[in-house]
Amino acid sequence: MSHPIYIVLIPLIPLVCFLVLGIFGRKYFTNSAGIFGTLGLLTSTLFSLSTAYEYFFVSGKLNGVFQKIEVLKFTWLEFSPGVSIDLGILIDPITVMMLVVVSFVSLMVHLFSLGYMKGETRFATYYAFLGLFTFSMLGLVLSSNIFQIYLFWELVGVSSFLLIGFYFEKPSAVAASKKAFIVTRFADLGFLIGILVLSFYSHTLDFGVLIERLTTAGSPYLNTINAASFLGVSALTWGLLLVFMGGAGKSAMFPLHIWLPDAMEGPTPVSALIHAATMVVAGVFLVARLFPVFALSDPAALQVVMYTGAFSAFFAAVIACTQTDIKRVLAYSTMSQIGYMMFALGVSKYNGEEGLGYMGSMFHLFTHAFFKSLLFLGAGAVIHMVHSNEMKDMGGLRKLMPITHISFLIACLAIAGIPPFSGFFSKEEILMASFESNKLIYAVALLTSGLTAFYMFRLYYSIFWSKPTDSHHGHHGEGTLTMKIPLVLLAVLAIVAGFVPISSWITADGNAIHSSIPITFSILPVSLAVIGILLATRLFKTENELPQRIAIQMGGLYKAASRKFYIDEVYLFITKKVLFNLIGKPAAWFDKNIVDGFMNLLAKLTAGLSELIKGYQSGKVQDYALYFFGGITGLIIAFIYLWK
Amino acid sequence: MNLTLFLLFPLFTALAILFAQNLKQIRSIALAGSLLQLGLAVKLLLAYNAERSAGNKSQMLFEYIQDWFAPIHLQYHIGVDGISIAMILLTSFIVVAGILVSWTMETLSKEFFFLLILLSLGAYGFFISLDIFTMFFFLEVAVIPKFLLIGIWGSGKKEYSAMKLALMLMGGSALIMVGIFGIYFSSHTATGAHTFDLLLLSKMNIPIEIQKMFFPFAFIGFGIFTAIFPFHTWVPDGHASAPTAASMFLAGISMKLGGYGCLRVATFLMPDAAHAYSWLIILLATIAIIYGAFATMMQTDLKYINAYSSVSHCGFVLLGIGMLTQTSITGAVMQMVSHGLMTALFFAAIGMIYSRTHTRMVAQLGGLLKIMPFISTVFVIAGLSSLGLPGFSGFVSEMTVFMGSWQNTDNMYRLATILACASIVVTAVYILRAAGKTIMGPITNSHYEQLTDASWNEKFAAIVLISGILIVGMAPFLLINLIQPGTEIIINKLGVAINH
Amino acid sequence: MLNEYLQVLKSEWLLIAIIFILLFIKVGSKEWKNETLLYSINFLLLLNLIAGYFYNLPGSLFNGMYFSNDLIFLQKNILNLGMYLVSLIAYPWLKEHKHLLEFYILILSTLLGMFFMISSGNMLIFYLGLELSTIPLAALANFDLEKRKSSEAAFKMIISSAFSSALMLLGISFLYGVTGTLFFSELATLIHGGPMEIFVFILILGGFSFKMSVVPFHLWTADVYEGAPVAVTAYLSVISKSAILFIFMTVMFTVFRNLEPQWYFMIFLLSVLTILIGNLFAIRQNNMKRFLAFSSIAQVGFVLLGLSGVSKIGMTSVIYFLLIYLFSNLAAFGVVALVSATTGKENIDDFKGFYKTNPFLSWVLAIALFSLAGVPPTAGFFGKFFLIMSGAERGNYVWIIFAALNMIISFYYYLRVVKAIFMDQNETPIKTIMVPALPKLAMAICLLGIICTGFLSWIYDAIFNLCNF
Amino acid sequence: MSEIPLTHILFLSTGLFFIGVYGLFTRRNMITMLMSVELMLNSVNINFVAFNKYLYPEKLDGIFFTIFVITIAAAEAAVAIAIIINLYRSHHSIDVEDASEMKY
Amino acid sequence: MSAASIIFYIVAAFILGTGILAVTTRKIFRASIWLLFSLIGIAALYFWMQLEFLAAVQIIVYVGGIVVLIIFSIFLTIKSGDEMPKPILTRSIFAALAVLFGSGFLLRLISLYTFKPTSTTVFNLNVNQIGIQMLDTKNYGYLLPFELISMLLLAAMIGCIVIAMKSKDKDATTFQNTIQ
Repeated sequence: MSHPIYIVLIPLIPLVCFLVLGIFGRKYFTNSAGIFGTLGLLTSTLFSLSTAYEYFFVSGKLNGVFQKIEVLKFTWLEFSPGVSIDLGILIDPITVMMLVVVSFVSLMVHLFSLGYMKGETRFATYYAFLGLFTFSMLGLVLSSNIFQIYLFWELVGVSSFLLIGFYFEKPSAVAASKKAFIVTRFADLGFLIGILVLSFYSHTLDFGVLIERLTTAGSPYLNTINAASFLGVSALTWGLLLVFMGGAGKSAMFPLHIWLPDAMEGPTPVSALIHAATMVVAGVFLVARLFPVFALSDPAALQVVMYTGAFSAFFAAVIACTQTDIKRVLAYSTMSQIGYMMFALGVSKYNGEEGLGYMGSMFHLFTHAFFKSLLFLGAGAVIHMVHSNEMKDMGGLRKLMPITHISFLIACLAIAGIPPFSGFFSKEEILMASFESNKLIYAVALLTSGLTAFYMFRLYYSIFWSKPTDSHHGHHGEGTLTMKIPLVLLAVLAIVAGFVPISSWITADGNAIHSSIPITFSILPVSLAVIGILLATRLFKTENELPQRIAIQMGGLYKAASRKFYIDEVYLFITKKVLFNLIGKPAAWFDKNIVDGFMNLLAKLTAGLSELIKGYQSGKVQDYALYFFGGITGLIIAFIYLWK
Repeated sequence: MNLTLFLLFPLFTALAILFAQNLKQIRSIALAGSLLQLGLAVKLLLAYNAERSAGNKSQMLFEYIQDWFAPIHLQYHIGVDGISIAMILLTSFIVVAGILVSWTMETLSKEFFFLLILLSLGAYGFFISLDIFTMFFFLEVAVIPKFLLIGIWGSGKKEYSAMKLALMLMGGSALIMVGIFGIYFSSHTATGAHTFDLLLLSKMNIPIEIQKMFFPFAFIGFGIFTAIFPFHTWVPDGHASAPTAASMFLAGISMKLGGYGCLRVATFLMPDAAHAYSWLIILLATIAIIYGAFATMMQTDLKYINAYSSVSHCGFVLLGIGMLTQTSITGAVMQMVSHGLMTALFFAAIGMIYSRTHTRMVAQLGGLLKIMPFISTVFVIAGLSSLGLPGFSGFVSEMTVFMGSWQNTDNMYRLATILACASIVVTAVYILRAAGKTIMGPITNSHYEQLTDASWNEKFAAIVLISGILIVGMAPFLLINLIQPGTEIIINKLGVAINH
Repeated sequence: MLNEYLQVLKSEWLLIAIIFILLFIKVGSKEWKNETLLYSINFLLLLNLIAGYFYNLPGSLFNGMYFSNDLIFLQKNILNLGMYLVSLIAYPWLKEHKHLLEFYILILSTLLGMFFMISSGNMLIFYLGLELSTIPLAALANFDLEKRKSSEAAFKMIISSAFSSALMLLGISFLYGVTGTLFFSELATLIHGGPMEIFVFILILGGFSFKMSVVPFHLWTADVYEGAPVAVTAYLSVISKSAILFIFMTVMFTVFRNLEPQWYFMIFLLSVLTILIGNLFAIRQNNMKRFLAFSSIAQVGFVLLGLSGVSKIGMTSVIYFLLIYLFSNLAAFGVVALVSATTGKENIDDFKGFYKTNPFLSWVLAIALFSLAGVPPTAGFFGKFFLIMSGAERGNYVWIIFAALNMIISFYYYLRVVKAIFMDQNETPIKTIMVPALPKLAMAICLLGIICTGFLSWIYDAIFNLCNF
Repeated sequence: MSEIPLTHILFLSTGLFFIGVYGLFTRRNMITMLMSVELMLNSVNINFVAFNKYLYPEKLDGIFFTIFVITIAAAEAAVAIAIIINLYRSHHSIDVEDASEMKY
Repeated sequence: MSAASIIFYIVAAFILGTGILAVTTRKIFRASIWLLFSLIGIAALYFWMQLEFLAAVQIIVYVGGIVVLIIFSIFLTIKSGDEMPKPILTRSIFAALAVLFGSGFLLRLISLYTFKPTSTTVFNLNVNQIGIQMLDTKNYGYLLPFELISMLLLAAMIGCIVIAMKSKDKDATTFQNTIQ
């Protein structure tokens, strides 16, 4: 790359937006903040696209293999010789792809928010936070150093905290933002310790060096890290699993997913940005970043990734079928789709054609970003209109908001995996990879894909059909032009993204994958999806009693699913009952009564002793003389009779 | 660069305050003095960097030795290395901010500012001293101002807190004194005389039995100043009762004296014992970290929250020192700087809130972000820094401590490190709990709506501290480069201790 | 020849001269106004103080019964300074007193007794000096003639001191019986560690301990301090105590040199007890004078610690500490005396809210107390640090740790007073007091001493060079 | 006279001394306490004289000491009695138990 | 046993006996008389030791001065014939214990110690010599203590005057009432 400077600018422009809007926004950019931010991000996006062009078409390849290129690197914080946080920029296929995705989706969200957030008192602040988030996310994907990624990881966490809690006067929003931050922080703890473990044995924090040292068979670093074990598991596995824990937290993998549904309290465009396309895939990105280590040196850890991903995918899909808040449905669907990406990585291998899962995962990440943010933005448009998140307040909106309706439908088809929409292609790759690697996972994936089609169309019908068209009160219209443009753009991408030749660009080892999927393989998943859609059509296209009846028949299972399988309650139990009541309260009590009490006791003892002996100063001079004589006697006894 | 200026400036400022007529003059003098001091500190930094880049490799720079009490070989010996300069800078930042937040101190303003300046004098003196007697002297100079500041201008059960603080710190000094004697009488210079001189002492090897006997005194003694478990109980009460500026000074400067002493006196001079007792230090530090964090979680008063979190955060300092690796010790020093700045900022924010709402109870506050956005932002920044957000100072220092601690390969030490890491989650819980309730959420009290946002002086104070936090957080290499040579010497001494 | 008697005995001659001047004034028929008298007497004392620095001739007289060297001149100068300061702070009380001249005659004769005592080279002179410095003091303790407490204090003092000096005399008599001499220089070589010698030593130590208020020989102290007029209390607690400590050092380091192993341990025991009991009683006092009494008891425990170093450093530190202690304690007593003389209030509770009405006096009192507590930047810190340091030289760290921990207790009670002054609320605080010129001068000198003595290391160096250990 | 050993005289003085001590401890009348003190001082005097005469006859240290002690005893008694009389004026009692206002 | 010895023991018994009576009798006036006898006994002891000068001083100062002073003060403060209050029991017990221990210890100590005369010079007390030595500055003269004691007497006198002097106000009447 000949011009690193403009790659640096990609994250820096949003940062500048954040600083300018954050410091001066309330005064000087009350209304123009949106334009300012959007323009800034537009620049960023253009730079990203040009970077992508440059990388994929001009200079990224060396001998037919896409290279990892370190564009920039300077030592920011040196812990010990060789081990330092270097701020750098690492360009490789996934980075470039993420750059495009993040900046583009962010641009869409900026644009959409111009209409959606209009009239907010903290309009400028909102854009400032968006800028901060975009900056952090871009920084994250550009990181060349594992600690650098952690650094941006935390920044992403806090900016998502700020955005989720944007409606800070709503206690539920505050609670949700806290929850999101704390749960992901807990996961980050794992990440941090993972970094400590990995860096300790590899003596570096630099991705390139780290991967090289831990994948070269027979390297001393690899030997020591494999030799060191704790509880019978090698240090490498521990390290990778802990790093994965961090990824799982951000990507809402079971059981660290609980923050994601609640996070829907934030403004809907924010959900589109954070919870569809960018932050939640950070975990996938992280695993992908370290994929060589997982794949080449530690298949056991990769297995864990695989099972976690598959379970989360299925689990979330089941819950999604029962939720009534449209954003929560989307949230669970996101979780499910990310589970897809995760297990796709898990089933993958490193070299050549065997790296299909990796490629599929990245492909799905790419396509998912567009259709899921489209879904969120569509949902945002709907919410903007009806001022409610609940399905029961919606229905029959297709006439009132045609553009939204059409784009939403496209997105639903894409996510359901109906050809030729983008989701179909990426999902096919994943299914293929899992079919080749693990039949159980394949079965789960198929089932999930059917469920996905079902709940997405349940959602679709509940919003746009179900009730008669005229049952609606306010007629706000569909919103401003700035809200429509992103929908249209994203809908187009949701259709065409599947045709991007990801397989030749983004692979585990940099070599293009040329295998194609036979048509016959696609029949099963597509038909399952169609069945799901049909079922949804039967149940939800018009208002009827059937869903209710089925729900009652399902009994406990339905209830459990609609209550998200009580995971929240378990967490609540652990935090409230165990951490607060069993540790926090006793600690505070102990501090107040035992530790402090001991200090006070010392004081009291001294005072008590003083009170006790006051009688010796009896005020009677003859007593004084007696004590005097007693003193002499004591000395005599001690030094004449007892001495030596 | 004449380091004695660091004593003379505050001294003359304090004297000038005595002759001032009214609040306006007093605070102007105080501010001018503290700004001069800040300038001097910056100048010192530049001069230091210039010397170092000119190739001056000596352990301490700008040394000055003057015989003081000749019969007992006591000298007025001053000099600085990077660690001291970091501390001096920290002090000068906080002094400026502290004076600014006390801008409207109406009651007994002359005494108030006088004591503040006196307190800072003690801190400066402590940091430039290269003689353990003068260090001890300046350490104690700061005790009385604290007592009076809390007792006279404090709130709540101020007398109790002031007394508790003074007595516990005095207890710490008493232990330190014993430790100092132990060091002094086991020292033998070339002429056979005893010495208090830090540099001379560092070149001797104190017999290991003596080290083992006196290290606990010195370390626990200084540890009390930096809230070592279980001698931390002065921290919550003292901080909570103190007026804002005093809280800032206490947490920001005074607790650092302890950490600095633990490092410079106890660990540096008695490396063998430091190795022998490192398990104990780590045990206590880990307890302080975890237990402090959990205790914080249960607090309902903002100042108590910050005070307990200080216990937890200062645990990192002790942990870093106890781990005895260069990275961890560097991290400990960074954590001192970082904690000083952010806790001062936190107290400043709490003070600003308290002065408006007249309550510090979390339950009674709410939605302040809407009413006083600036103060709330400051509060959030302090909170985020406290929970170790990248970009703020807390992150770099904590990470350095963790990285350094992890280098210690003992399994139990690793466990301690993991527990310490785990505390950052708990930190997030209590910080967000506090911020979520007070800054965010609905406005709990309708008359809050009339309250005003920060005044210029408060803004200035906050900006001074925030800029400090950001400089450290954004460009940690500046700080690291500053303190690395200092920690290297300490670690070399510790390394020698292992070998012989 | 005559010159020698004049110069060596210079300090004593000066005192005797002043005493006789006062006597003549008393006997003379002219009625003087109290204030005039006070100003002139203080002027005389100032002259006496200044004269103490000139024409000092070290020497030994009367076959060694009396000797003086530069260190002793220094000690006398310290006592003179103390006397001057006491005289200054006694001003508000004496202004109204009928027996002002007698007061000065008596107090100066006790000072004379102390001068002889610290210059003594012979047990007889020592004993006479001791009595001369005690008996008139008992009379002085009764100088608040109308107050019950005053006469009670005087009675307790005279009876206790009679008892103590009887025991001490018993010791001296056996000392004489064992050695056949009363001269210190000869005694030093004749005493060995037999039981009789130790017995004698214990009795003499008891006598000293009584005067120094070492536990368990201290019990008279608090009552006498409380009952006696403040000026007398100040005198007792500072000058009388310093003088006895000066001679105690001489006796310990010279006469009983050979019993060092025993007396070191005795001093250890007594010091531990003294510090502890003094502190424990001090924390529960409410009367200012009584409180200062116990605090001064505890201080003596620290002095014993310093003295136990048995080194030049130790001796220097003790004298240095006593100088600082003189400033600190007299500053505190100055305020208490003024308040007591103008309002009659002596309780700590009365001092609540004192700062609101009397900021200057409050600061003087607070700084004095800080110095007594040993907190920098006051000189008390240096004094105490060096004392403990010279004790630490022996490596008896049990003692050092004990002393260090007790400093915390002592810190508590000093701060308790500071708290009352600065922090506690009071609806009827002591009214604003006009500080007369003389006490103000005393306080200024004391403050200067408290603040500067610590930093001016040449004072320490000078004492060190004078110490002929 | 020489048949009486020194120790017997010392026994006498010891006995007298402790009689005085006992009196001082138990007598409640201040004047009688003072009398006990006189007994103690006299016993010391006997010691001095005896030592001087028996052991160190070449100098007169003991005799002189005795003379001075007698004088001091007189002075002390005088001051003590003055104090007691003054105390009697305010307390209207010379019982030592009554003079215990200041304590603790 | 020679007559001298017998006399010594008689005198000793007299001194101790009257001493014990002086500190135990409950009639204060009698106590002072017993004290007087005891002091006279001591003077007799001095006579027995051939120290006539000292015996004379003893009688003059003690009998003539101190005891008279004491008796005067008894008259001033006590209605004669009154019995003194009994000693407090616990204190008597402790006093007895203290005295028993003290005397026992000291007696044992004395009997174990061998006092060795340093010279065989015959002791010779010459009043003339006392006078010379008392005012001599050299040859172990006692001028200095002499001066010292004179200062002490002066001070004691002044002290006594100030303290015991009748104040002119209301105290005087009550004081006189008590005497009568």
